[in-house]
Amino acid sequence: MEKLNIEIVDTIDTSNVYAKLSHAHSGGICVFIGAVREFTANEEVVALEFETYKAMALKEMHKIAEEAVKKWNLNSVVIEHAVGAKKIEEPVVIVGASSAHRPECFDACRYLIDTLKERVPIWKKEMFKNKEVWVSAHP
Amino acid sequence: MEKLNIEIVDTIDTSNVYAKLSHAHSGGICVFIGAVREFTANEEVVALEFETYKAMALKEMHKIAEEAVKKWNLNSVVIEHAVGAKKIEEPVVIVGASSAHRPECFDACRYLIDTLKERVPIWKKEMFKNKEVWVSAHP
Amino acid sequence: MNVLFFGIARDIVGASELTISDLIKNPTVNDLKEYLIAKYSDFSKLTSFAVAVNSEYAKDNVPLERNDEIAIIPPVSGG
Amino acid sequence: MNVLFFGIARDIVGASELTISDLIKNPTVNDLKEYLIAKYSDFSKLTSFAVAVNSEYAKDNVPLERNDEIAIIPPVSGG
Repeated sequence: MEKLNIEIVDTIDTSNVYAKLSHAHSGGICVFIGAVREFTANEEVVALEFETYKAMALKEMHKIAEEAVKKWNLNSVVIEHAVGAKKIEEPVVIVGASSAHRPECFDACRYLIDTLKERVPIWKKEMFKNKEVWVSAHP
Repeated sequence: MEKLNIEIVDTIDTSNVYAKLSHAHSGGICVFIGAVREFTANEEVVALEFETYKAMALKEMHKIAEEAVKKWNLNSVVIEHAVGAKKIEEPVVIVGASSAHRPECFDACRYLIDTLKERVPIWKKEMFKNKEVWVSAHP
Repeated sequence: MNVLFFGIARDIVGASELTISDLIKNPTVNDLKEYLIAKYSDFSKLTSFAVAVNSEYAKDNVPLERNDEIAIIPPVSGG
Repeated sequence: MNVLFFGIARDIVGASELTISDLIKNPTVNDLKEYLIAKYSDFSKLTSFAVAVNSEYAKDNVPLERNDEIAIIPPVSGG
Protein backbone atom coordinates (compact mmCIF):
# COMPACT_ATOMS: atom_id res chain seq x y z
CA MET A 1 0.00 0.00 0.00
CA GLU A 2 1.45 3.36 -0.98
CA LYS A 3 1.91 6.11 1.59
CA LEU A 4 0.57 9.60 0.89
CA ASN A 5 1.87 12.52 2.97
CA ILE A 6 -0.32 15.51 2.11
CA GLU A 7 -0.30 18.63 4.26
CA ILE A 8 -0.84 22.37 4.46
CA VAL A 9 1.55 23.66 7.12
CA ASP A 10 2.80 26.90 8.62
CA THR A 11 6.45 25.90 8.26
CA ILE A 12 7.99 23.26 5.96
CA ASP A 13 10.26 20.80 7.75
CA THR A 14 12.77 19.62 5.14
CA SER A 15 14.69 17.37 7.55
CA ASN A 16 12.23 14.47 7.73
CA VAL A 17 11.22 14.12 4.08
CA TYR A 18 13.47 11.09 3.56
CA ALA A 19 11.74 9.21 6.38
CA LYS A 20 8.40 9.86 4.65
CA LEU A 21 9.63 8.63 1.24
CA SER A 22 11.90 5.77 2.25
CA HIS A 23 10.47 2.35 1.31
CA ALA A 24 11.92 -1.16 1.08
CA HIS A 25 10.89 -1.41 -2.59
CA SER A 26 12.22 2.03 -3.58
CA GLY A 27 15.62 2.47 -5.22
CA GLY A 28 14.98 6.10 -6.19
CA ILE A 29 13.59 9.10 -4.36
CA CYS A 30 13.25 12.53 -5.97
CA VAL A 31 12.38 15.66 -3.99
CA PHE A 32 11.66 19.22 -5.15
CA ILE A 33 11.73 22.18 -2.78
CA GLY A 34 10.45 25.59 -3.85
CA ALA A 35 11.83 28.55 -1.92
CA VAL A 36 11.53 32.34 -1.86
CA ARG A 37 14.13 33.96 -4.13
CA GLU A 38 15.48 37.44 -3.60
CA PHE A 39 14.80 38.79 -7.09
CA THR A 40 11.69 38.72 -9.22
CA ALA A 41 11.83 40.52 -12.57
CA ASN A 42 14.58 42.79 -11.24
CA GLU A 43 12.42 44.20 -8.45
CA GLU A 44 13.23 43.43 -4.85
CA VAL A 45 10.70 41.17 -3.13
CA VAL A 46 10.58 41.95 0.59
CA ALA A 47 8.36 38.99 1.48
CA LEU A 48 5.75 36.61 0.14
CA GLU A 49 2.43 35.72 1.66
CA PHE A 50 0.53 32.54 0.85
CA GLU A 51 -3.11 31.81 1.51
CA THR A 52 -5.22 28.78 0.66
CA TYR A 53 -8.71 27.35 0.51
CA LYS A 54 -7.60 24.51 2.73
CA ALA A 55 -10.35 21.89 2.30
CA MET A 56 -10.17 22.16 -1.48
CA ALA A 57 -6.36 22.39 -1.58
CA LEU A 58 -6.00 19.14 0.38
CA LYS A 59 -8.56 17.46 -1.90
CA GLU A 60 -6.70 18.55 -5.06
CA MET A 61 -3.34 17.55 -3.57
CA HIS A 62 -4.73 14.08 -2.84
CA LYS A 63 -6.03 13.78 -6.40
CA ILE A 64 -2.64 14.78 -7.83
CA ALA A 65 -0.81 12.33 -5.55
CA GLU A 66 -3.15 9.50 -6.56
CA GLU A 67 -2.75 10.30 -10.26
CA ALA A 68 1.04 10.13 -9.85
CA VAL A 69 0.95 6.88 -7.84
CA LYS A 70 -1.14 5.28 -10.56
CA LYS A 71 0.90 6.58 -13.50
CA TRP A 72 4.39 5.85 -12.11
CA ASN A 73 3.67 3.03 -9.63
CA LEU A 74 5.01 5.02 -6.68
CA ASN A 75 5.59 3.60 -3.21
CA SER A 76 5.28 6.92 -1.41
CA VAL A 77 4.43 10.57 -2.14
CA VAL A 78 4.93 13.84 -0.25
CA ILE A 79 3.09 17.08 -1.04
CA GLU A 80 3.36 19.84 1.56
CA HIS A 81 2.71 23.54 1.05
CA ALA A 82 3.26 26.33 3.54
CA VAL A 83 0.91 29.26 4.15
CA GLY A 84 1.45 32.64 5.79
CA ALA A 85 4.34 35.09 5.42
CA LYS A 86 7.60 33.67 4.03
CA LYS A 87 10.98 35.35 3.86
CA ILE A 88 13.86 34.93 1.42
CA GLU A 89 15.35 31.40 1.42
CA GLU A 90 12.39 29.94 3.33
CA PRO A 91 10.92 26.80 1.73
CA VAL A 92 7.29 27.20 0.64
CA VAL A 93 6.59 23.85 -0.97
CA ILE A 94 8.09 20.37 -0.88
CA VAL A 95 7.03 17.47 -3.11
CA GLY A 96 8.61 14.06 -3.46
CA ALA A 97 8.14 10.67 -5.08
CA SER A 98 9.58 7.27 -4.25
CA SER A 99 9.79 4.47 -6.85
CA ALA A 100 11.67 1.28 -7.72
CA HIS A 101 13.87 3.01 -10.34
CA ARG A 102 15.04 6.57 -10.88
CA PRO A 103 13.34 7.70 -14.13
CA GLU A 104 9.90 7.23 -12.55
CA CYS A 105 10.61 9.26 -9.42
CA PHE A 106 12.05 12.16 -11.46
CA ASP A 107 9.09 12.28 -13.85
CA ALA A 108 6.58 11.92 -10.99
CA CYS A 109 8.23 14.63 -8.90
CA ARG A 110 8.12 17.04 -11.85
CA TYR A 111 4.44 16.18 -12.40
CA LEU A 112 3.63 16.80 -8.73
CA ILE A 113 5.06 20.34 -8.67
CA ASP A 114 3.86 21.32 -12.16
CA THR A 115 0.33 20.12 -11.47
CA LEU A 116 0.23 21.63 -7.99
CA LYS A 117 1.06 25.00 -9.55
CA GLU A 118 -1.73 24.60 -12.09
CA ARG A 119 -4.56 23.32 -9.93
CA VAL A 120 -4.16 23.64 -6.18
CA PRO A 121 -6.03 26.67 -4.74
CA ILE A 122 -3.13 28.50 -3.14
CA TRP A 123 -2.43 32.16 -3.80
CA LYS A 124 0.81 34.05 -3.51
CA LYS A 125 1.07 37.77 -2.87
CA GLU A 126 4.43 39.41 -3.54
CA MET A 127 5.28 42.30 -1.26
CA PHE A 128 7.63 44.82 -2.85
CA LYS A 129 8.82 48.00 -1.16
CA ASN A 130 5.96 50.12 -2.51
CA LYS A 131 3.26 47.69 -3.63
CA GLU A 132 1.63 44.29 -3.23
CA VAL A 133 0.78 42.02 -6.18
CA TRP A 134 -1.30 38.81 -6.37
CA VAL A 135 0.85 36.65 -8.64
CA SER A 136 -0.72 35.55 -11.97
CA ALA A 137 -4.00 37.33 -11.26
CA HIS A 138 -3.80 39.63 -14.28
CA PRO A 139 -2.75 38.94 -17.87
CA MET B 1 30.11 32.13 -5.93
CA GLU B 2 28.51 28.70 -6.17
CA LYS B 3 28.87 26.21 -3.32
CA LEU B 4 29.99 22.65 -4.05
CA ASN B 5 29.39 19.96 -1.42
CA ILE B 6 31.26 16.86 -2.59
CA GLU B 7 31.90 13.96 -0.23
CA ILE B 8 32.52 10.25 0.15
CA VAL B 9 31.02 9.26 3.50
CA ASP B 10 30.28 6.21 5.61
CA THR B 11 26.66 7.21 6.21
CA ILE B 12 24.51 9.65 4.19
CA ASP B 13 22.83 12.31 6.32
CA THR B 14 19.65 13.28 4.45
CA SER B 15 18.48 15.78 7.07
CA ASN B 16 20.83 18.65 6.27
CA VAL B 17 20.75 18.62 2.46
CA TYR B 18 18.41 21.63 2.33
CA ALA B 19 20.85 23.75 4.33
CA LYS B 20 23.56 22.89 1.79
CA LEU B 21 21.39 23.79 -1.22
CA SER B 22 19.45 26.77 0.13
CA HIS B 23 20.52 30.05 -1.50
CA ALA B 24 19.00 33.55 -1.62
CA HIS B 25 18.94 33.44 -5.45
CA SER B 26 17.43 29.93 -5.69
CA GLY B 27 13.72 29.39 -6.25
CA GLY B 28 14.11 25.67 -7.00
CA ILE B 29 16.01 22.84 -5.37
CA CYS B 30 15.93 19.26 -6.68
CA VAL B 31 17.37 16.32 -4.74
CA PHE B 32 17.77 12.67 -5.74
CA ILE B 33 18.41 9.94 -3.17
CA GLY B 34 19.39 6.43 -4.22
CA ALA B 35 18.64 3.69 -1.71
CA VAL B 36 18.98 -0.08 -1.38
CA ARG B 37 15.87 -1.88 -2.64
CA GLU B 38 14.75 -5.26 -1.44
CA PHE B 39 14.39 -6.96 -4.84
CA THR B 40 16.76 -7.17 -7.78
CA ALA B 41 15.70 -9.32 -10.72
CA ASN B 42 13.47 -11.39 -8.43
CA GLU B 43 16.34 -12.53 -6.25
CA GLU B 44 16.60 -11.37 -2.68
CA VAL B 45 19.48 -9.00 -1.99
CA VAL B 46 20.65 -9.41 1.59
CA ALA B 47 23.01 -6.42 1.52
CA LEU B 48 25.11 -4.24 -0.73
CA GLU B 49 28.72 -3.27 -0.30
CA PHE B 50 30.27 -0.20 -1.93
CA GLU B 51 33.94 0.52 -2.41
CA THR B 52 35.69 3.42 -4.11
CA TYR B 53 38.99 4.77 -5.39
CA LYS B 54 38.52 7.83 -3.23
CA ALA B 55 41.01 10.34 -4.68
CA MET B 56 39.76 9.72 -8.20
CA ALA B 57 36.08 9.56 -7.18
CA LEU B 58 36.27 12.98 -5.52
CA LYS B 59 38.04 14.41 -8.58
CA GLU B 60 35.36 13.05 -10.96
CA MET B 61 32.56 14.24 -8.67
CA HIS B 62 34.06 17.74 -8.70
CA LYS B 63 34.28 17.70 -12.50
CA ILE B 64 30.64 16.61 -12.79
CA ALA B 65 29.52 19.30 -10.34
CA GLU B 66 31.42 21.99 -12.23
CA GLU B 67 29.99 20.85 -15.56
CA ALA B 68 26.48 21.12 -14.12
CA VAL B 69 27.11 24.53 -12.52
CA LYS B 70 28.31 25.87 -15.87
CA LYS B 71 25.54 24.32 -17.96
CA TRP B 72 22.58 25.22 -15.70
CA ASN B 73 23.94 28.25 -13.82
CA LEU B 74 23.51 26.57 -10.43
CA ASN B 75 23.92 28.31 -7.10
CA SER B 76 24.79 25.16 -5.16
CA VAL B 77 25.43 21.46 -5.75
CA VAL B 78 25.54 18.39 -3.49
CA ILE B 79 27.12 15.06 -4.47
CA GLU B 80 27.63 12.55 -1.65
CA HIS B 81 28.16 8.81 -1.97
CA ALA B 82 28.39 6.28 0.83
CA VAL B 83 30.85 3.38 1.02
CA GLY B 84 30.84 0.17 3.06
CA ALA B 85 28.00 -2.24 3.76
CA LYS B 86 24.46 -0.92 3.25
CA LYS B 87 21.18 -2.53 4.22
CA ILE B 88 17.73 -2.31 2.66
CA GLU B 89 16.26 1.24 2.76
CA GLU B 90 19.62 2.82 3.59
CA PRO B 91 20.54 5.77 1.34
CA VAL B 92 23.70 5.19 -0.70
CA VAL B 93 23.87 8.38 -2.75
CA ILE B 94 22.42 11.89 -2.57
CA VAL B 95 22.77 14.52 -5.27
CA GLY B 96 21.11 17.92 -5.47
CA ALA B 97 21.05 21.13 -7.47
CA SER B 98 19.85 24.63 -6.60
CA SER B 99 18.87 27.16 -9.27
CA ALA B 100 16.78 30.27 -9.87
CA HIS B 101 13.95 28.34 -11.58
CA ARG B 102 12.71 24.76 -11.42
CA PRO B 103 13.44 23.31 -14.89
CA GLU B 104 17.18 23.88 -14.43
CA CYS B 105 17.42 22.16 -11.04
CA PHE B 106 15.50 19.10 -12.30
CA ASP B 107 17.67 18.73 -15.40
CA ALA B 108 20.87 19.32 -13.44
CA CYS B 109 19.92 16.82 -10.72
CA ARG B 110 19.22 14.14 -13.32
CA TYR B 111 22.57 14.89 -14.99
CA LEU B 112 24.41 14.60 -11.67
CA ILE B 113 23.10 11.13 -10.87
CA ASP B 114 23.26 9.79 -14.46
CA THR B 115 26.84 10.99 -14.92
CA LEU B 116 27.94 9.80 -11.49
CA LYS B 117 26.72 6.32 -12.41
CA GLU B 118 28.68 6.43 -15.68
CA ARG B 119 31.99 7.86 -14.56
CA VAL B 120 32.68 7.90 -10.83
CA PRO B 121 34.90 5.00 -9.69
CA ILE B 122 32.60 3.38 -7.16
CA TRP B 123 31.79 -0.34 -7.23
CA LYS B 124 28.77 -2.11 -5.86
CA LYS B 125 28.74 -5.74 -4.80
CA GLU B 126 25.35 -7.39 -4.35
CA MET B 127 25.20 -10.02 -1.65
CA PHE B 128 22.53 -12.66 -2.23
CA LYS B 129 21.88 -15.64 0.02
CA ASN B 130 24.27 -17.92 -1.87
CA LYS B 131 26.52 -15.66 -3.95
CA GLU B 132 28.15 -12.26 -4.36
CA VAL B 133 28.09 -10.30 -7.64
CA TRP B 134 30.01 -7.17 -8.73
CA VAL B 135 27.28 -5.20 -10.48
CA SER B 136 27.83 -4.44 -14.23
CA ALA B 137 31.21 -6.21 -14.31
CA HIS B 138 30.16 -8.78 -16.90
CA PRO B 139 28.14 -8.42 -20.13
CA MET C 1 -26.54 31.62 -1.27
CA ASN C 2 -23.21 31.90 0.53
CA VAL C 3 -20.08 32.37 -1.57
CA LEU C 4 -16.45 32.28 -0.36
CA PHE C 5 -13.82 34.58 -1.89
CA PHE C 6 -10.05 34.04 -1.87
CA GLY C 7 -6.97 36.00 -2.92
CA ILE C 8 -7.63 38.86 -5.29
CA ALA C 9 -11.32 37.87 -5.50
CA ARG C 10 -11.63 38.73 -1.81
CA ASP C 11 -9.97 42.10 -2.43
CA ILE C 12 -12.38 42.82 -5.31
CA VAL C 13 -15.57 42.21 -3.32
CA GLY C 14 -14.09 43.45 -0.04
CA ALA C 15 -15.19 40.36 1.92
CA SER C 16 -14.16 36.75 2.38
CA GLU C 17 -17.80 35.61 2.32
CA LEU C 18 -20.95 37.11 0.81
CA THR C 19 -24.59 36.06 1.02
CA ILE C 20 -26.02 36.62 -2.45
CA SER C 21 -29.81 36.81 -2.64
CA ASP C 22 -30.45 38.48 -6.00
CA LEU C 23 -29.26 35.68 -8.32
CA ILE C 24 -31.74 34.21 -10.83
CA LYS C 25 -33.62 31.07 -9.82
CA ASN C 26 -31.89 27.68 -10.31
CA PRO C 27 -28.56 29.33 -11.11
CA THR C 28 -25.59 27.56 -12.72
CA VAL C 29 -21.88 28.23 -12.23
CA ASN C 30 -22.00 30.39 -15.36
CA ASP C 31 -24.87 32.48 -13.98
CA LEU C 32 -22.84 33.20 -10.84
CA LYS C 33 -19.79 34.21 -12.91
CA GLU C 34 -21.87 36.59 -15.04
CA TYR C 35 -23.50 38.05 -11.92
CA LEU C 36 -20.09 38.77 -10.37
CA ILE C 37 -18.65 40.32 -13.53
CA ALA C 38 -21.73 42.55 -13.89
CA LYS C 39 -21.62 43.68 -10.27
CA TYR C 40 -17.80 43.94 -9.80
CA SER C 41 -16.17 44.94 -13.08
CA ASP C 42 -12.67 44.08 -11.79
CA PHE C 43 -13.51 40.37 -12.25
CA SER C 44 -13.35 40.95 -16.01
CA LYS C 45 -9.75 42.15 -15.66
CA LEU C 46 -8.54 38.85 -14.16
CA THR C 47 -6.66 36.30 -16.29
CA SER C 48 -9.56 33.98 -15.47
CA PHE C 49 -11.48 32.71 -12.46
CA ALA C 50 -13.08 29.42 -11.56
CA VAL C 51 -15.90 28.35 -9.28
CA ALA C 52 -15.58 25.48 -6.83
CA VAL C 53 -18.66 23.62 -5.62
CA ASN C 54 -18.16 21.56 -2.47
CA SER C 55 -14.40 22.05 -2.80
CA GLU C 56 -14.08 20.74 -6.35
CA TYR C 57 -13.70 22.65 -9.61
CA ALA C 58 -17.13 22.95 -11.27
CA LYS C 59 -17.85 23.46 -14.97
CA ASP C 60 -20.01 26.35 -16.20
CA ASN C 61 -23.15 24.22 -16.64
CA VAL C 62 -23.19 22.82 -13.08
CA PRO C 63 -26.33 23.87 -11.13
CA LEU C 64 -25.78 25.52 -7.75
CA GLU C 65 -27.79 24.17 -4.82
CA ARG C 66 -28.70 26.16 -1.73
CA ASN C 67 -26.55 24.08 0.64
CA ASP C 68 -23.50 23.78 -1.59
CA GLU C 69 -20.21 25.27 -0.39
CA ILE C 70 -19.45 27.67 -3.23
CA ALA C 71 -16.09 29.42 -3.66
CA ILE C 72 -14.55 31.82 -6.18
CA ILE C 73 -11.08 30.66 -7.25
CA PRO C 74 -8.95 33.35 -8.93
CA PRO C 75 -5.77 32.24 -10.82
CA VAL C 76 -3.77 30.02 -8.47
CA SER C 77 -0.10 30.73 -7.78
CA GLY C 78 1.18 28.20 -5.29
CA GLY C 79 4.65 26.71 -5.35
CA MET D 1 55.58 0.04 -11.72
CA ASN D 2 52.88 -0.02 -9.04
CA VAL D 3 49.30 -0.64 -10.12
CA LEU D 4 46.18 -0.35 -7.94
CA PHE D 5 43.24 -2.76 -8.42
CA PHE D 6 39.63 -2.14 -7.39
CA GLY D 7 36.39 -4.11 -7.33
CA ILE D 8 36.37 -7.22 -9.48
CA ALA D 9 39.86 -6.32 -10.84
CA ARG D 10 41.21 -6.83 -7.32
CA ASP D 11 39.46 -10.22 -7.11
CA ILE D 12 40.96 -11.26 -10.49
CA VAL D 13 44.59 -10.52 -9.55
CA GLY D 14 44.09 -11.39 -5.87
CA ALA D 15 45.69 -8.18 -4.61
CA SER D 16 44.79 -4.51 -4.23
CA GLU D 17 48.23 -3.45 -5.44
CA LEU D 18 50.84 -5.15 -7.64
CA THR D 19 54.38 -4.13 -8.55
CA ILE D 20 54.78 -5.06 -12.21
CA SER D 21 58.36 -5.34 -13.45
CA ASP D 22 58.04 -7.34 -16.69
CA LEU D 23 56.22 -4.75 -18.83
CA ILE D 24 57.88 -3.55 -22.06
CA LYS D 25 59.95 -0.34 -21.91
CA ASN D 26 58.10 3.01 -22.22
CA PRO D 27 54.71 1.34 -21.91
CA THR D 28 51.40 2.99 -22.77
CA VAL D 29 47.98 2.43 -21.19
CA ASN D 30 47.23 -0.01 -24.01
CA ASP D 31 50.38 -2.04 -23.29
CA LEU D 32 49.35 -2.40 -19.66
CA LYS D 33 45.83 -3.54 -20.68
CA GLU D 34 47.24 -6.16 -23.07
CA TYR D 35 49.70 -7.34 -20.41
CA LEU D 36 46.88 -7.85 -17.89
CA ILE D 37 44.62 -9.67 -20.36
CA ALA D 38 47.50 -12.00 -21.34
CA LYS D 39 48.42 -12.75 -17.74
CA TYR D 40 44.90 -12.91 -16.19
CA SER D 41 42.42 -14.18 -18.76
CA ASP D 42 39.43 -13.14 -16.64
CA PHE D 43 40.05 -9.51 -17.66
CA SER D 44 38.84 -10.43 -21.14
CA LYS D 45 35.51 -11.53 -19.67
CA LEU D 46 34.74 -8.08 -18.22
CA THR D 47 32.31 -5.72 -19.97
CA SER D 48 35.31 -3.37 -20.23
CA PHE D 49 37.97 -1.87 -18.02
CA ALA D 50 39.74 1.48 -17.95
CA VAL D 51 43.08 2.69 -16.68
CA ALA D 52 43.44 5.79 -14.52
CA VAL D 53 46.72 7.71 -14.41
CA ASN D 54 47.13 10.08 -11.47
CA SER D 55 43.42 9.62 -10.66
CA GLU D 56 42.11 10.61 -14.10
CA TYR D 57 40.83 8.39 -16.89
CA ALA D 58 43.65 7.88 -19.43
CA LYS D 59 43.30 7.02 -23.12
CA ASP D 60 45.05 3.98 -24.64
CA ASN D 61 47.92 5.99 -26.15
CA VAL D 62 48.93 7.72 -22.89
CA PRO D 63 52.50 6.83 -21.83
CA LEU D 64 52.97 5.50 -18.29
CA GLU D 65 55.70 7.10 -16.19
CA ARG D 66 57.48 5.41 -13.29
CA ASN D 67 56.06 7.75 -10.63
CA ASP D 68 52.48 7.86 -11.94
CA GLU D 69 49.69 6.54 -9.73
CA ILE D 70 48.19 3.89 -11.99
CA ALA D 71 44.85 2.17 -11.27
CA ILE D 72 42.70 -0.43 -12.98
CA ILE D 73 39.06 0.69 -13.15
CA PRO D 74 36.56 -2.10 -13.89
CA PRO D 75 32.98 -1.14 -14.90
CA VAL D 76 31.71 1.34 -12.29
CA SER D 77 28.39 0.77 -10.52
CA GLY D 78 27.86 3.57 -8.01
CA GLY D 79 24.50 5.12 -7.23
